[in-house]
Amino acid sequence: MRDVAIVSFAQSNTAREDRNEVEILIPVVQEAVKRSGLPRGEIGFTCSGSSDFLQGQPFAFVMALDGVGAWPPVKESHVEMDGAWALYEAWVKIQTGEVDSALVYAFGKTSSGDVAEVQALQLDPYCVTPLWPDADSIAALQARLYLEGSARTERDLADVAVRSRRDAMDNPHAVASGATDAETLLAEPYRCSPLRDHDCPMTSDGATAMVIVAGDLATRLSERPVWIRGIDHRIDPPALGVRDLSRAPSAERAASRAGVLEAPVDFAEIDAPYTHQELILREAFGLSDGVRINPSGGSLCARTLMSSGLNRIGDAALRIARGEGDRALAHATQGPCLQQNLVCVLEGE
Amino acid sequence: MSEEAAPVTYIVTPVRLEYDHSAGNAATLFLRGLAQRKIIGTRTGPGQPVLVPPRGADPRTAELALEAVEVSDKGTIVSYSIVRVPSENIHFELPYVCINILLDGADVPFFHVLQNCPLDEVRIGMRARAHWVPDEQLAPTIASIEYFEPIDEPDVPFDRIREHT
Amino acid sequence: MAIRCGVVGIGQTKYDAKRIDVSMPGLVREAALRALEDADLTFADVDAVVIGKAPDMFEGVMLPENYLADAVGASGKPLLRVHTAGSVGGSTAIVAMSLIQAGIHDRVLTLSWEKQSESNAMWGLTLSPPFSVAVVAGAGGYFAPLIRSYIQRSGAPEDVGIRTALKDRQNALKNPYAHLRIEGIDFDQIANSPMLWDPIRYLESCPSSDGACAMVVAREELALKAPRPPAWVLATAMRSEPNQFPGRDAVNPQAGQLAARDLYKQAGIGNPRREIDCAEIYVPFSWFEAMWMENLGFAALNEGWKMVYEGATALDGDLPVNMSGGVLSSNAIGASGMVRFAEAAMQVRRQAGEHQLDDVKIAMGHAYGGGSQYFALCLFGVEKP
Amino acid sequence: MAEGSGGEVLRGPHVLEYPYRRSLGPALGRFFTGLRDRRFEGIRSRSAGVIVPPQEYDPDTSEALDEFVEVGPAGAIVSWTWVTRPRKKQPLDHPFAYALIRLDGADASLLHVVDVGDESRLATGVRVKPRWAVERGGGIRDIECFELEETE
Repeated sequence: MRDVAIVSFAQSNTAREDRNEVEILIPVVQEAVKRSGLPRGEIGFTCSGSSDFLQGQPFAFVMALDGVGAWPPVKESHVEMDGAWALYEAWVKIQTGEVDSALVYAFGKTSSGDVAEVQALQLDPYCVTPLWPDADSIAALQARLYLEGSARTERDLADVAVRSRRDAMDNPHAVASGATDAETLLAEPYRCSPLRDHDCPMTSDGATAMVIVAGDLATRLSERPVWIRGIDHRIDPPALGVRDLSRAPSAERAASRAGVLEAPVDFAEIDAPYTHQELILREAFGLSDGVRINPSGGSLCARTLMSSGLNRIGDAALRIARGEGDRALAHATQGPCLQQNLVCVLEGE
Repeated sequence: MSEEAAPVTYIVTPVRLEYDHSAGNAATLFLRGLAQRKIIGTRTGPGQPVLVPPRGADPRTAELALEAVEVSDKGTIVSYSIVRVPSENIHFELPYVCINILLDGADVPFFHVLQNCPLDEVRIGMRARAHWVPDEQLAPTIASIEYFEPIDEPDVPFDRIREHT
Repeated sequence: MAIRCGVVGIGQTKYDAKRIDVSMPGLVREAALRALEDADLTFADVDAVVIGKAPDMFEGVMLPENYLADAVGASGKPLLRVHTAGSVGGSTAIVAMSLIQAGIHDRVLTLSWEKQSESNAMWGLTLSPPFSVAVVAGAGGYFAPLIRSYIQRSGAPEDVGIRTALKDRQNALKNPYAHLRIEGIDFDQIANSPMLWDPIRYLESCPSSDGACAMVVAREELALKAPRPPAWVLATAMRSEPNQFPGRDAVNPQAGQLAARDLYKQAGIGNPRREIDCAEIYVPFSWFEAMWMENLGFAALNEGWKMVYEGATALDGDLPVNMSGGVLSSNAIGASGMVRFAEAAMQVRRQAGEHQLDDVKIAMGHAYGGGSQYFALCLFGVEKP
Repeated sequence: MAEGSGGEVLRGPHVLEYPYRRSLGPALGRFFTGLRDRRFEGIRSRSAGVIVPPQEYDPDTSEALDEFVEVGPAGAIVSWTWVTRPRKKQPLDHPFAYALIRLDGADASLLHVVDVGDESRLATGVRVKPRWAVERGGGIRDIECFELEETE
């Protein structure tokens, strides 16, 4: 396999964007391309992730082409998934040898729709969507199963929120942050039991861009390229009533295929929109308690649908590039209750 | 055995999603311009091509194009089609003519509808002008231009507009 | 050199206005099973699944492939969902091929589909949000002016579209999967069919279909062991360009030209007209065959229409095009691009039954999407590259 | 930033709406026909036992499934959550629970709503039974909701 490194990453996240997707994307793509050290015209492949349902219009990604330098014509593809899977497709393209570099981007205006309701369209269209369960209720069913099947309590969930919000204070792209304590949070009423507001994601609007490059070109472009040592993704069956929602088998499998346990990780950026999901995923990855989790504050504190998974990978890469850790696990999820998971192992020089 | 013999073979699952849509800067410039009976394009900077309708970027350079430039509501038809199929949001009597018109001052054609022109007289190179709704009905919507209609000016030769057809 | 990849299994559903006999899982299953049976494989032999589909608004399900995971044997495996507008069926196949060429998987099931009868294609394609800055007149409303421009430039006679549609509709009578199979179709029937978006008549336009198409692609060593001869992937190419900008030629788009040149360079093809034996290309409105002949370098500028006139693109011509009846005869939007690739591969594997040509060594699959902006191309060969 | 009257960006409602019409195939056809006739049909699978609602393919092996098994009508709550402010489209207009319910004879659970008046009466394992809608034949909402088994 060719060694591929992340050489630049840029993002923008705010609670509500009034700009259109192109206007949000342009500065982010320009920053990522500038930081990569490669002229836009020399980047071999372009791949993006988004979903039409966020804005309620088909072909939203077609308009986005205006803002990413698709002239002269580019080798380009798009996945109707989180940008992390666009990164995977770009990584594969580089492995074929056809290109040596790729621009990966993702965007989403989560705030324009009622996102808790929009996500009901991700469920069984025949037997579940017509009941219109909101996304938090679906996650709460998983949370209860997990808590009642383990030694964890609602306090453990609150601890995840406290830590995430404190770490998010150093992350300008987090939408929620601040110092608080578990007691204060646990005194709040349930949003949908057993979950309270602090257990649920702060949705945000934004865009993300990243440049990845193969082999020696990466070492020429960047003093500390962040190598993608392993990357894999898997999916579990769809039916919520069939799955064991207290586990994420596809995350376990992706982690082992990506080689997570081949050496200790210094920290992990886990795409867990809900606090209980971080605990489920930490168990899936077999991470010891000493590993720092979500130094960026994670998707709990800023969740732009279709790009928050790519943001976890980007945040992890930034931290390694700054020398704050040599090996990290970065994860992205998709689908209801962690149905589909991507894991990548990042290493500095 | 069952109350009604015939099996259920389909279901209807209505979906209705409500969005609070924000137009973005470019569309806001354009639509607020229409509310004042002006057609506003945008460009990346002085001397750059004027894009109508503005979508926020000059796609060739992927730079933000938000500098407002007013263009004429007159222009040259560079392509057209006679439409005989109803469409969700166009309420003209069928058949009607839809046109790509290069407005004077703009560098990309603008798509709209032509009226008050016999179907067999529509041609590439023809001059036409916007027919606005009455002033009191002007609003930040594409409907502020009701349609385009022919004007009595000589046709523009094909060679001068070839690259736009 | 990337690892060689061959198509070892192809499956298609019957394309129809409404497939009310199946659920969405059942529809994709039908194509997936046929592809596996053609390759004499089961779901357990498949390492990964790549699914393609056009806008999810047609079915009203967000990321429906998550719900379809067990229907296509994806549990515990990687599953990717590609969406590049109309070209998606082609680009999905290319993504699947790249998983083989990169040495990541040995066998990949790729599938693309649309079940448009869950809603209605015209509604899906004319959705315009508030604050839209342009009038929306549907696909035909966008493409008809481009055809008008082509006629103006090339001086092509007005009946080129009718002749193309007649050829494709007669071919469809030799394709059991085709949606529109109009017995006794003739020139006048097409010429007299109602004009929709001038100059496009009803029988010069594609239908809206439910349907799915699947292929199994495999690594060289496994492709050689397949029960039927593989269609070897000689070259793939994808290019995209923005929708509207000063000087853009949407009639003869640069992205299509560059994709074709890249394809021919990879496959070492100097004269595509002579060296390629046949092509399945994406023609949703009849005139696009003439336009794509030029865009793909089979004909000189402004002379693509002559190939239709001289019968060059007929079944007995020197470059048969759309032997299957093409998009004019079946159009499940998400699947149509892959159907082009599959039908080209079927010609190379001598699997096309009644519409099988003699002695096909190299066949092209072509798909486009958006405002003539997204292009996905593939060349299949009898011989390994 | 924006020329002309008022600088801020235009905002307004956009509605995406369609009455999707879904053909059912063998498994869902049988399930919804059963619901119309106030019966629950599950399907036997090798990897997950009896699944409700019945699906056409095994969740793990993907093999086709065709052995239907009548289950329920009552069952036990496997997991639940409480909706304090129901949304317009949700099945009940007063606070209720979404729950995963394992019907008697089934191994997998069915997602539906439970009407019990007050959250305190709910717990994993509580027995519930269906309250059938008057008008039926339209799918999953032929079950108006579930209610506690002991209520008459």
